[in-house]
Amino acid sequence: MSASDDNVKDVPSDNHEEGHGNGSIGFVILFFVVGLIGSLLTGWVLFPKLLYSQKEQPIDFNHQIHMDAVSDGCESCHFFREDGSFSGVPTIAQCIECHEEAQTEDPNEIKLVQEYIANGEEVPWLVYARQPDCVFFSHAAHKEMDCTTCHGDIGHSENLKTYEENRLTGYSRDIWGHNIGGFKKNTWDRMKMDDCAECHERETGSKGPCFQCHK
Amino acid sequence: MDSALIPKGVKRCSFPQFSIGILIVGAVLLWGVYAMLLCWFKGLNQTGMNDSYGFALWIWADLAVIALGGGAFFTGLLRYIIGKDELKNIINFAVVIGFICYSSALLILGIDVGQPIRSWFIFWHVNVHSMLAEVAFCLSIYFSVLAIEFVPLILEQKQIDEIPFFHNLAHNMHEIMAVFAATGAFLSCFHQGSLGGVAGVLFGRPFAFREHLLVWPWTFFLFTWSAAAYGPCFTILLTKIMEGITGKKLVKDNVIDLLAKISGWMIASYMVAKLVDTWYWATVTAPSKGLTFMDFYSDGSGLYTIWIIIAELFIGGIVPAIILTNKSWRANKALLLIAIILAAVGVCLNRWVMVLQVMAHPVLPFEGWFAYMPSWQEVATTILPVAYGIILASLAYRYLPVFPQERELNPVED
Amino acid sequence: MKIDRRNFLTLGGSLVAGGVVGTTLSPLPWKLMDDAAIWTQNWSWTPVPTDGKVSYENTVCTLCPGRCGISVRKVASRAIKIEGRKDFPVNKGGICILGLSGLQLLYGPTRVKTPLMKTGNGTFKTISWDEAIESVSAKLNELRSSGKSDSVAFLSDSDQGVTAGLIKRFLKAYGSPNFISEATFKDAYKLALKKMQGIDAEANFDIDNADYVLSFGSGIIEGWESPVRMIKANSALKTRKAKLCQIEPRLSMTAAKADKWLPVVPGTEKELALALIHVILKKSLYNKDFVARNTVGLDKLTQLTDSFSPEKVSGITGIKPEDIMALAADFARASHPIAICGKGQGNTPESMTQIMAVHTLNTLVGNINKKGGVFTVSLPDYVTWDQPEMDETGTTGNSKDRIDGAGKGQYKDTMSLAHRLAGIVNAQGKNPVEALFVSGSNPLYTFTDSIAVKKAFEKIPFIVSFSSFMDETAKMASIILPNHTNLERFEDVIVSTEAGKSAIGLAKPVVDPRFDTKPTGDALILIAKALEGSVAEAFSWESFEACLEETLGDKWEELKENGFLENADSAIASNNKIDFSALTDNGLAAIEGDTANFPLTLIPYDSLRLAHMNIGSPPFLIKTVEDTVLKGNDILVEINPKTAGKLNLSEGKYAKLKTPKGTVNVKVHLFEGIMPGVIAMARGLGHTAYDDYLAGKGVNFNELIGPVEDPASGLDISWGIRANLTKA
Amino acid sequence: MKENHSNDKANKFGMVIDLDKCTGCGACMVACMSENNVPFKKDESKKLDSITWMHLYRLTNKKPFPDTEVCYLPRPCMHCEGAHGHPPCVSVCPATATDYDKKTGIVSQIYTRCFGCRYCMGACPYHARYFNWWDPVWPEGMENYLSPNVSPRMRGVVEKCSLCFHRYQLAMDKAYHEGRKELEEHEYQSSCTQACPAGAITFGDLNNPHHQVHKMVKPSKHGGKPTATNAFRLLERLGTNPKIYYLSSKEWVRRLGDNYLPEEKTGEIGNHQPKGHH
Repeated sequence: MSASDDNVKDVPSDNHEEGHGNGSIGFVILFFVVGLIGSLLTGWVLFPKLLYSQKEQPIDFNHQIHMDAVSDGCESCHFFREDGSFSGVPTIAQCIECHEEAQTEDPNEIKLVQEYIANGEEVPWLVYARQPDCVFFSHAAHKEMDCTTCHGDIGHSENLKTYEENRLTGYSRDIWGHNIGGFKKNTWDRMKMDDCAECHERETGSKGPCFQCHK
Repeated sequence: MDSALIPKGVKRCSFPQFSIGILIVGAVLLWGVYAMLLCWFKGLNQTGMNDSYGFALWIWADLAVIALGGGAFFTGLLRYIIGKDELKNIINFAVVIGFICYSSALLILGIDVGQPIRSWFIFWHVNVHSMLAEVAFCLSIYFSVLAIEFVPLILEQKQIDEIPFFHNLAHNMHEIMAVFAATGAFLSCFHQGSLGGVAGVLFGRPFAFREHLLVWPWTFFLFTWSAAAYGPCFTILLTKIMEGITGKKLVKDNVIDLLAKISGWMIASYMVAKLVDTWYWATVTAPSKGLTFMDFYSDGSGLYTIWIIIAELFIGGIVPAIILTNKSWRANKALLLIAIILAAVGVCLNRWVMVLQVMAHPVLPFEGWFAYMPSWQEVATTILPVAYGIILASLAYRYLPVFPQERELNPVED
Repeated sequence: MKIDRRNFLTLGGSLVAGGVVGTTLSPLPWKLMDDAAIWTQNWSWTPVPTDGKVSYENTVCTLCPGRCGISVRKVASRAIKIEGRKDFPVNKGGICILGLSGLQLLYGPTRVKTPLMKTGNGTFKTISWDEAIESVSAKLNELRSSGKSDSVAFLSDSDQGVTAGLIKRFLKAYGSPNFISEATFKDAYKLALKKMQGIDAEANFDIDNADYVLSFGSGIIEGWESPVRMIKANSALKTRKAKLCQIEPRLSMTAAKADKWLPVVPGTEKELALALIHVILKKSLYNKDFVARNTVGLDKLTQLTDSFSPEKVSGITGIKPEDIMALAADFARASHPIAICGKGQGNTPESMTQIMAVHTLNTLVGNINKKGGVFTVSLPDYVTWDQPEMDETGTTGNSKDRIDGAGKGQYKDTMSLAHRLAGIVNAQGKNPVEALFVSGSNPLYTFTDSIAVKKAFEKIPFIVSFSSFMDETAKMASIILPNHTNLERFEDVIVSTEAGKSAIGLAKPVVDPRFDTKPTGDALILIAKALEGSVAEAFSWESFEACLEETLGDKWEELKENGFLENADSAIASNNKIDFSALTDNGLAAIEGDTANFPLTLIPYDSLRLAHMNIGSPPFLIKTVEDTVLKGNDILVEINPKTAGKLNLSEGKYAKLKTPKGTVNVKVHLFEGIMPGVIAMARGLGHTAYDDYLAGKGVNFNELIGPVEDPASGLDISWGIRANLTKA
Repeated sequence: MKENHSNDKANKFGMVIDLDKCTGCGACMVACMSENNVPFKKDESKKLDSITWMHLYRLTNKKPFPDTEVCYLPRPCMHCEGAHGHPPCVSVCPATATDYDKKTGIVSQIYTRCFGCRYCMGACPYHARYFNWWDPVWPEGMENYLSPNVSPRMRGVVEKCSLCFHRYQLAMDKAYHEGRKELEEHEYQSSCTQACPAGAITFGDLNNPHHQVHKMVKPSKHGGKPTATNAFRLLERLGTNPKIYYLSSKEWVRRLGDNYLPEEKTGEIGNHQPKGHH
């Protein structure tokens, strides 16, 4: 502001001086800091709470138990088909192979058998890694890599975590990553296009053409 | 009724009279808004465009208003950088026109894209090689510059001006306006040029394609040059219309004469460049693609025949250039008026040709010319900015000291 | 500090400034921006197709008589694409446009989803299969007990295969002689072979190996015979540099791709054929050895064709005498020449004279049962059930005359005269048809003079349709017993492959039935069982599939596994001599209408992009139809610019098309490739049934034309009609 | 690590279409629509707002009866290479929604990135790009046949032939699964090629002298101009450097493949270098 505000009649000049002087500068700073902290809290703490809705999986699943029971690691259930396509989340037909009858007292297993297997219905899993329809991902092209590179150590988890669904996009929070700031520590923390591009750039020298990952 | 808002020392029509005028134009505006909403909610099937006519009336309107609005940057350049001081008496109006033209262009672009809610991808996922990206960037930045240039004028409004802060702000902004004018001129060179480049880079379209200089096709330079040349004519034309409507002289003849003279010489020099370009294109570029000059003017419907290039280059170019460069002719009010009208039509025709004829000309040898008829929705949305422009210009004229010489030329008798 | 306006602004400003800085440093705007970008890409109503295991299932396409092997790509349980089957002997990997669109029929909105019954107010109500079978059998019992079993007629698109066999068996046991099937040019050719050689054989044209093809208007690449096989054969002609000469008044695609196109005045093709025989005989260009060994009646033939000199025939056909002579010479001198006929797709019969003349041409060059020639084969016949035991009603009913007059008197060799149905029902006096069953056929659309057909159908008290789709005929039915679609059912087919070979194919379900439908065979078995007595006894099978399995016997397993069985028991039919004297001339082929009121000749044309038989074109087909054929809902009629000039008609303008059968509004399309004085209209449009993608578009050619009987066979050989086209 | 990949031999997938064999039957059009989830409307007779990635043009020699001749010309996206991988349509896109893949030679189109400015359509001289003027709607039930390999588009975006790139991807999946990095010629074929009953379309790698396409047209090393008799490309002299080649024994057809000054001979045009954004 300029010092030439002197023809403003209803503001006494001393008050004016004070307003820009020692007394109120503190208030100015205070208000600035309040605004700053308030918005930082909003952005970092409140915003993610508002952005994501919490959803529970239809039944809980213990990867660890299954991992112990199978011989072929992740690929025992998440396998490649003969044509090189990836089976992804197992269908009920796969579950039936072992769970035609409940093998334990576990309420989740009982629910699986009674509600889904008995009725021939698929379990409506909420898939943490689900990408938009326009995304093409070839598991076969990445088969040399460890599953954990992108999916993390989910294979040894004992429970399925709460599925946090982005209210705006409808996709899981795991795509953007748990850190709302988008910072990642591990390769599996985020699954955005930039993360694909980053690795492609590093490994192949280019981010690749559009069609490599889009359909 | 609104006398408190009207600038000092000038006379304005009565408020009811003004309101009725605004209401009438407002009705047209609403019609345009309705059409705009139709396009947004129902999609571009509301238009007469098709797969062969992806660019049509709207893109023409965009190019035309930006060329016509070119008066703002060029007058600014002349006033603030070259130092043609007389032009301060018309620069305000030039800025208002520029603002209207550029905001209209942005609005039309917002309707023209198939996915308006994604239109910001042009910035978010920009491809810097695209002429259209260049257009979008320069256009939006220059629009901000125009808005800044418009601000001091608004601040000079009687009531606002009474607030010392705004008064001083306006004053200070005037001081640094040269910086904005320079920025504006710089940006304008690029977006006007890149609008020309939009057509000129199309090497799949021999009608549009032009040889390149550096990374830009000739049309890049021709568009910038023509906008600078023809823009001021449009500023003069609108001033004349304003004078006609208000029944008052608003700008002194020497100001108009200066601007007209500069415009005349600019058009003349542009015409030289354009004719050389046309000649080279017709005799070298086109034949290298297996096409003769007349192939481009063989439209069976009669629209794109040789008359269109005669109209553009001769009637809309050479004729106004001759009139405007001749001192005694441009002093003749009727001839001046004819010249500026022809010039405005000429530049619009050029933009039309560079958009619609490009689309109409068959590229595949076994195709015919493509026909296009705009739908009412397209026409309405194209008229929408005109209505909006009239309203904004009227408001500006009524409440802002747009013409500094008005008071002097039209002393109010008490 | 005193809070005044000024302070308020300052402090408020500070707060906002802090907020702006903080927000910028928080993820909120950036994350929201990113999410917004994704949000703008999500269109909730844009379908997201589900993924799953991909599998391919082979079957045979039965949408047209071509019978191609297809491979259906599935994702989990959904069929998502139809492709040609590479190892199938008919199409060898290729596929036609209709076959490709099959999924639009399977998943489309025009399916009949459950049995339906017409109610008093003309709408349909959903009924169960039990109710449906009950209603049908009640009606049949009623007719049977009142001694009117012969008033039941069954219209079928085909008389081959197990389903047709079941229908025939049903009628036999029930007591009606009225099994009516639709005739194509192949049926007419069969009849000609019977008349000339006394054999029951099917003609199989080995275009695949010919080196000169003389085609009298056959749309070899437009769906004639087996579309894909013929298109492949045409490509092979190009590769071998073999020649194709096309004779027809309009530049069809076959004509355009032919080495030579000879525009002929429509309806004078047989005169041209006779003139070619004339030249071949006169110039002694025929295969004397073959003719001597295999034919009789050469003198009669010489006598008959004597008056068909090139000069005279030139005046009739519009083809120059020297062209006729050159054509005859080219044809006769080729090493594997073949002459063929059957206009367009060959779905309508040709006159006996025409066919016999063509067969005579083939005989004269000795190219019968030889590579690149015409093979006369008896097709594999595995439907060898014992005759059903008939009760008294059955015996009496079967001894009655057929309602269409086929199979006796001068038409004793003609199987059916389906086109007569409308005339019989509409005739004065008592309607002889009390109940009509329609299977695989859509007579309301495909029969000529379709307006009269509709009138006739309105008079038939009880109509049962087996259609999978709500077609024109189904809409008029009293009861619909919907069949599975071709991709949901078993169906046995007999296919012709090159060099006179045949194969049996088996279409099998590739997806689970989508709706409450049943194969027609099953419906018939259920109806028969409900009728009890001897009819029920004749149908001891548990189901259609069981019947199929039993009938095909040892072939069943292999057919189920492979989908086809090559070199099936087809054989060259006996060595009876070919009697040229069977060929007689009935004079110029007549068409309806006088030249004064109807100065033009209207002919139809066929295109693979428009299905015009029992299947309505799915949306994909209509999408490929050019805007010179259909524009909006208007059909365009092709006319030579010269003729159009005389009539003051111009491109794209409306005109009124009038024939003795009806008047319609059309648009005009100027086409240099059509003979002056002739106008042509696409077949396959003008549906009133099906969905919005088909109904109401254009005009049904059959509305404008009426049946014309060939005196020699009784078959409907109408190929065109006189017409008038005036500015609208 | 970079070297491993960048040394991979680049493919240049393209087609040779024999117009003598093409019957205009339309199977390629529908094979494409069915493979690529192309929508349809109730009225498709306005051909300029009808999406047909593969389009059949009907050419005539314009001679009067009875010398008239007609020939169909199937037109997929030409997947122009321009000069050094700069097709006419790619550099104009303001939002990077399309690119040229130097590894396969395919011009992509990303529907979710496109915001519908239609500049690429104006840039393409072949009308190979189509705009979704309407919201695609499948009648109830028909969404069942949609393929998961190609994402359905929404209103307001541009789409075009992808040379069935997803088939390449799926074939590569299989190859990877079997431990290979190269495809056999037959493993990747476009849907139209596979369907064509006339066998008029041949698909393959133009860079590979063992592939049929290469043998049929013998593309020149620089700029790809065909050197085989009867072979030509559409609008060769514009410098778009397309990867779709045509064969026709008819001179009038070949002449209609490009613009010629009256005195110029068909096929004999100067050695124009491909154009493109440098």
